[in-house]
Amino acid sequence: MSALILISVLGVLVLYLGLFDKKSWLAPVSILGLLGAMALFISGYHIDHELLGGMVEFSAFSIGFNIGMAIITALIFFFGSDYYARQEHHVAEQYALMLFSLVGGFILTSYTSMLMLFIGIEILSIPLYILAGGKKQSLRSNEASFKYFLLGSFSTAFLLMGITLLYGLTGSFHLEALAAHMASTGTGDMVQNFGLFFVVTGLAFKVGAVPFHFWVPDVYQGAPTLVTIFMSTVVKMAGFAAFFRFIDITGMPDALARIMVLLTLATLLVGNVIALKQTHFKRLMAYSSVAHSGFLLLALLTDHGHAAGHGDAIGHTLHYYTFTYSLATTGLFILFTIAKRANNGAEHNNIFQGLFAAKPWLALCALAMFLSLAGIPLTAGFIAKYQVFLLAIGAGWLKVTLLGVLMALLGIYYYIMVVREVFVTPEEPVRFEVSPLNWVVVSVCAVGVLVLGVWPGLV
Amino acid sequence: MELLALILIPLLAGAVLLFARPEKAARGIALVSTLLSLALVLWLWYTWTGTAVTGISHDWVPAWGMRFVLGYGGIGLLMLILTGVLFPFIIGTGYKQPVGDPSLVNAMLLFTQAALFGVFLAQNAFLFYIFFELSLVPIFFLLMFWGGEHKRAITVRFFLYTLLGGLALLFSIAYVTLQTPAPHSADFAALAALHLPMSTQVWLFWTMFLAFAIKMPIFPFHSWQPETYTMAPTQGTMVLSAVMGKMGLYGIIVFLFAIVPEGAQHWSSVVIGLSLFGALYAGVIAFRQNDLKRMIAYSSMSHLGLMCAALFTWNTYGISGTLYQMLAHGVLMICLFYIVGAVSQRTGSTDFSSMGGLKTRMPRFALLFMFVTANAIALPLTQSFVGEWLIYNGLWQWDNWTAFAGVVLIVLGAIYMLYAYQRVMLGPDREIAVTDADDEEHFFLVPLIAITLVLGVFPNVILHLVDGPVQQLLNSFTSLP
Amino acid sequence: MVKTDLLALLVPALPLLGAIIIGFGRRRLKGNTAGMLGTAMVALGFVASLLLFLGHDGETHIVHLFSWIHVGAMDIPFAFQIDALSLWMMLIVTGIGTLIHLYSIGYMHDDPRVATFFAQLNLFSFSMLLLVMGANFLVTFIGWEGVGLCSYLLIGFWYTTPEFNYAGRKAFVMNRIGDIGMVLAMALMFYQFGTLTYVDVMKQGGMMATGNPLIVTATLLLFLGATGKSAQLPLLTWLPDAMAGPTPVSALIHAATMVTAGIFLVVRSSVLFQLAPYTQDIILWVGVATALFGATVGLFQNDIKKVLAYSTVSQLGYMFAALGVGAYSAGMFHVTTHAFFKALLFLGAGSVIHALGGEQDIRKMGGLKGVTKTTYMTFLIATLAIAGIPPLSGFFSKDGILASTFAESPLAYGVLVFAAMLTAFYMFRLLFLTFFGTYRGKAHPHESPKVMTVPLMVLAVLSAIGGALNIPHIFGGHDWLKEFLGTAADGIGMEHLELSANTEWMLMALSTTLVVLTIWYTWTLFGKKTTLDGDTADMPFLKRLIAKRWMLDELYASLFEKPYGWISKHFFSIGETKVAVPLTVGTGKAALGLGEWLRKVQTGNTSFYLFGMMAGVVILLIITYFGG
Amino acid sequence: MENVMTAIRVVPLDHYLILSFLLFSIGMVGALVRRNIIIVIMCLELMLNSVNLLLVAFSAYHSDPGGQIMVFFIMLVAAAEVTVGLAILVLLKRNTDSVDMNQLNRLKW
Repeated sequence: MSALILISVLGVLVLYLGLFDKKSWLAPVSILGLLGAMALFISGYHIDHELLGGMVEFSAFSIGFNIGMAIITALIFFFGSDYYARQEHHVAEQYALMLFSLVGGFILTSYTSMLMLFIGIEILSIPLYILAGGKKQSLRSNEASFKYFLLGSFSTAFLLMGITLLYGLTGSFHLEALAAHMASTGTGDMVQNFGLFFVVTGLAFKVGAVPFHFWVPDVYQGAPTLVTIFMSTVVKMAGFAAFFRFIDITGMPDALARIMVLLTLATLLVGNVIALKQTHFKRLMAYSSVAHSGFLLLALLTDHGHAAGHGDAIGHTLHYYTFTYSLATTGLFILFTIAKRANNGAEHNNIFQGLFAAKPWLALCALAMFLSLAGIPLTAGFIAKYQVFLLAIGAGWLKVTLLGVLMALLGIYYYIMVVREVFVTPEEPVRFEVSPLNWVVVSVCAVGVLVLGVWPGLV
Repeated sequence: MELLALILIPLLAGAVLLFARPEKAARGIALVSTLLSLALVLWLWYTWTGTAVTGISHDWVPAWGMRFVLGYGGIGLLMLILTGVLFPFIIGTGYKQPVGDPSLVNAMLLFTQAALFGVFLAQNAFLFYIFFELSLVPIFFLLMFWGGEHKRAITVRFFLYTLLGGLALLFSIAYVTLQTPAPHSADFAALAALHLPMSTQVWLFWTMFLAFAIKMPIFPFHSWQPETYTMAPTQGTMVLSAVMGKMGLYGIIVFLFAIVPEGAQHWSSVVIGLSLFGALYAGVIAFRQNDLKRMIAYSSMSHLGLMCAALFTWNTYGISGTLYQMLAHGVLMICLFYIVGAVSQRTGSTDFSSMGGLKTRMPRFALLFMFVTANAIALPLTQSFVGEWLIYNGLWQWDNWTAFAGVVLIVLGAIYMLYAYQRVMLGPDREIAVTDADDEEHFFLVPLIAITLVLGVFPNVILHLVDGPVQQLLNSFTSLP
Repeated sequence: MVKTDLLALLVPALPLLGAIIIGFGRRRLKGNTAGMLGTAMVALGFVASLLLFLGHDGETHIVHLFSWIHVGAMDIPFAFQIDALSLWMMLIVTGIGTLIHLYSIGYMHDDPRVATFFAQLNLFSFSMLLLVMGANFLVTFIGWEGVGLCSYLLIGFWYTTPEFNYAGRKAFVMNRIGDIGMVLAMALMFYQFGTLTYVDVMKQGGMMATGNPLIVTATLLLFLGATGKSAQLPLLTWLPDAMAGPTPVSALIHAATMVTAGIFLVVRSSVLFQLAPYTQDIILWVGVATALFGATVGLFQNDIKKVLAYSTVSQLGYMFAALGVGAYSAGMFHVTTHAFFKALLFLGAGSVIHALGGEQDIRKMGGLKGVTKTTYMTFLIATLAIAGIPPLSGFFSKDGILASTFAESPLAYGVLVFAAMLTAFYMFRLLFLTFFGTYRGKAHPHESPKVMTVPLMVLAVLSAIGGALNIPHIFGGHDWLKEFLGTAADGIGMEHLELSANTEWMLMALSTTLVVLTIWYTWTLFGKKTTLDGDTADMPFLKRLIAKRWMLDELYASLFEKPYGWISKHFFSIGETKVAVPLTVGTGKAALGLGEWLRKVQTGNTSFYLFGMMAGVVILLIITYFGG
Repeated sequence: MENVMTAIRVVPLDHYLILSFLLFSIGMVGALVRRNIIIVIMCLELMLNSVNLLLVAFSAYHSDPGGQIMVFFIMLVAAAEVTVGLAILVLLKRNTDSVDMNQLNRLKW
């Protein structure tokens, strides 16, 4: 709780800093705040205490996710101090909004009441609507933010409908009540199934599962890169945490399982296949994020037909997967920004050309992170995928897993195509300016990915 | 500990080359490192007592049966010897036939060697897989940077094709690991202990075999091989054909025979059919190739097909023959591709049309080539003969007509090898300005030829190494429920 | 015993040593040193074999060197078997070898690569000795393949001529086809007997019943190998082409020694063949057919070496016919005498070619008997010998074969006698056209140097008196060679020739008279006057067919070589480039195409997105509703 | 307060369900078919309010205040959302002189 308050207050504080335009202080202050929050989380680790009349509960699971999100946000802020260096006004708002959105994320990882689920999603989303439109003059940015807003509210409506139906069944928003009710009725009636289904729809939208993924590529492309990072990392972590909490409490009845399978298959297929032909880096990363959602859904799927307690393994897998994925994504997007500047604004995959010639170390970092996304051994991405496969096979989803394996191969293809660019030496050498801070952040991400790949036990 | 050193030596040396970039000393460093590894391998061989050795056994992620276990049995030791002996030559190739930045090339080669040592030392399926895949990454860059025409497309195709197999293998490993009693373990020992039901083995066999069939490659999965071998830089082709192809055969022994023996027996006739057909198919194709390198690529495919077929004959002679042939084939491929490199370096292309009548101007080279050719067509008292003789015995004991199909290869081999030799060396002098083999090339080829002949006359040195393990393997078959 | 081991080791070791020294020192050895060295090595080998021969006590003596291949139950030693048979072959190989080496010093002495030549010749001697001395099939096989290699190298010795290289490859590949039989036979026998050592195989095989299918298969496979090496139908077309090699090579490899390896192999395992009557019949008729084939083709050849080549084919046919009727000693006897006079013929031909500066067409020769006296005299002796004129060696050996064949099958006998007449015809045609009449060429003939003529004389003597080795009883002899070899090859022990003395007399008289008549007829054709065949085009059909060697080469070319090339080409152009690669590439392309098509779904139109989402919801709803 | 409850309970629950489903669908279809962004936003509000209606009904039938509290939250959030949405709309209007959704297809494929 204290952490929530801290971050919220921090947001307000940052706004005030902006008021007295202390631009240079923004990043340090926010990061300090985040560190404080982390400290609070860690101090409260393993102490399950309920808040807000039991509507929020911090467990090991949620705290793990929270710390992960905080770390990623901190990394983003480190990058931000350089990213916003050129921008004069309204920088503070960006930080503040991200902090607010982060609070939403915290709530999503730890809600026990569907009311909080709704609130969390909104707190997470609304700032993002604004952030996506951060570049006021850029039509693309406007369009991105508008599409995000429209589709977002549309899905929110479904979510609410679902929550309402479930409320109608149980007479309470509390998840335990729902669990109890489902345990009593067994497979459950139509209203229950519809209710579950609508809620899942709302969550599937947040994590960008097909067919609710349409916003992902457009918004990723249109939004400012920094916001894209935030969306593809923190939002994904929060989204899957929320998704898992909900799925796990329901125990996933067959009706729901059928839908989840379809979502998984569709997401795996569409995400990977479309990504094959993407030449625009941000869109590529968008589709790859959809693809990764597919793998994560596969992990969620294994909750079906399992007694409670098996959930922990899934939760841990999700946490490991999303966190390592976020690390790699953050680093790559930062490199992307660097390359974009070097190629005066181009955003295609080939802007990475000459990176190896100019900055070998960064190229190797890029290699590590790409291979991690592709799931090549000794990187965290590999361990993550392997865990998912283990779960899926263990739960007996052999055929779905085989499809996943095949899709992983496609994934390797489109990442390798970019890796190939990284190591191409163009005719006239390209000059990459890298601020030391970015260099550090990228290195941290790359090394982190490798270290977590060798010692998966660390997370 | 020395097992860990075996992996670390090339790894560190490679890292040094990669980051220090010593242009001049690069090859020297690489050579020294490979020679060190060789010395270490020979020492292991010298101290080999005939019992399997487990050097390091360390928990990694117990939950998923990931353990860091290094060790070797007779067969593993043979593979270590193969890798240890061949890599100095692969590095040495760079002296006379340099490609690109020496420090980078050699770094890649050393990383590959480290990964290969890992593959042959790993006693845990998961560890095996990790090294199995890692060995691809440096090769990928080797081909990407210093390949021939269409290198970008072909490399990616090769990479994906092999990874397809790899992922299928990963799937199988995950599956079998979960079959072990909790706490799960992916150690080969544990996996070999579980007797999966026949229904499972029947399909699991293919998900595992795919990986190795592509690696070797075996007939329907071979389409990446000729173009990759042709395009790759000489050293890359050497690594692929001489050592990496053998990973497939080794994998068959440690995975299929240990984990899904009934499945392997169930499918053995199919596999033998495919392999032999592929062998004959490639042998026929090799005859009319217009590119020396591609022709050798097909010949290699033909040899590997024969080996794979013999492996599945389930008898002493087939398996020991294959194991022996692995070494012989490795040496042979190094020789052949070195010769290709040397000739094309002089004539400027690997195409036969640019060669012919070279013997007049390079008689000493022609002699060396003739020795290698003799090995390639498995004349007695060369290494290959011993292997093929055992292989044919194995095939005969499996089935007479299969043996006949296999033995036809000695004719096909003679046809394409001698034709190739003629098209390169013989015929009227075409006034191509070429120099004869210099001392450096002799220094490279003569030792290899010496190995060929010595092991052709005294094959028991190696055969004794594998005899025991092969017997154990066969006993485990016979003791199947 | 130690002495024997040492000598036995020396016999092959010396030529090998020579090969190594000459081979690697080939640039430093000047002039005739290479030749001298090579000859010396083989000569010493001959001496060693002679000592062994003299010290031979009729016992089979195994010289075990080391265990060669040892896997599981397979333990194949690297060992030599010293018994009458191997000793006899060793004597032939080293003896004739020495003479031919000597001869080559003169013959090759202008060639820049003379050292290489001698190195390869020595290597050949080494391989051939391994072949005959091996104590088990596999060691024999070493030599078997080794001689194949050397034959390949020496046929293509003048490598700048593509035809020669082709001839070399042809020889090797055809031998390899035979080797399929060898390898399979060895695999079978190992599978059956668990060993490949001759003694044990024969011991175990001997206990099996006659006509046992295993034995039949094994023998047939072995015979396949033999047909390859010994140029029997159908694998004989390589031998005439092999004449591309230098003439001494033709004499040593393609007349005296290597081509008789097949006969040696059969005699070596005569026990098995004795138990396989079917195989023996096949051998008999293959032999007869080959003898006839060679003899007929020999009739109208105009290349002096080609004539001799076909005559070799024909004579080998005789030998196999002998083996076919189980007359192993007769076969070996003919091997011996044939080695004498055919080597002599080739060397003589070589001397002629040498004299005419490389001319090989007998239509451009004639009247040489005045110029090259020694050559002529020796050549005449050899011709008489091969024609089977008593009391020359050929008479006895050929008669032995004819007699034993008659005992088995009079028909075969008839054919062989006819072949004998043809032999007489083409040999004397050759003789007359070469040495009689007037010289029709341009070059200035001259007699060859001593180093070449001395071997001729020695061989002439041998061809003349060689018959003494095996004088049959009816001449008061007592088949010495048969007795001698009988100690080694048990098959010879089983020989039985139940022919009354009169029958034998009659047969001899018949064949001899027929041969003499043929010679007289030939004299009328080519001796008194000179009749030359013009172009093959204007010959009568049969003659043209024969002159074109029964079109056998063309047949094989269109039946095997061309189709194989075609298959090879199209396996690649269709199987690989049209199927295999497109399949893999196509899969990738398909995936990419799907991607390209799917990304079009992302139209960028928000209403469409909403619609898509709603469609998804509806579909999933339906599934929830009806699915459960 | 009680009589309000009873008043609500007069109408059977199914009717509320059907009505709010109808409203929800209307809003959904409207959002799909209309091009004018403002109207689309209104349709979204309609969807949310249909949910509110249902919530109130449920809370009445369960006689549980939670539902009504939720309604307040929804109103609040909806207001916030619309604020943001309209702000974005204003931006759009400024940059591209239109409020037609079909104008927005720069980002695609």
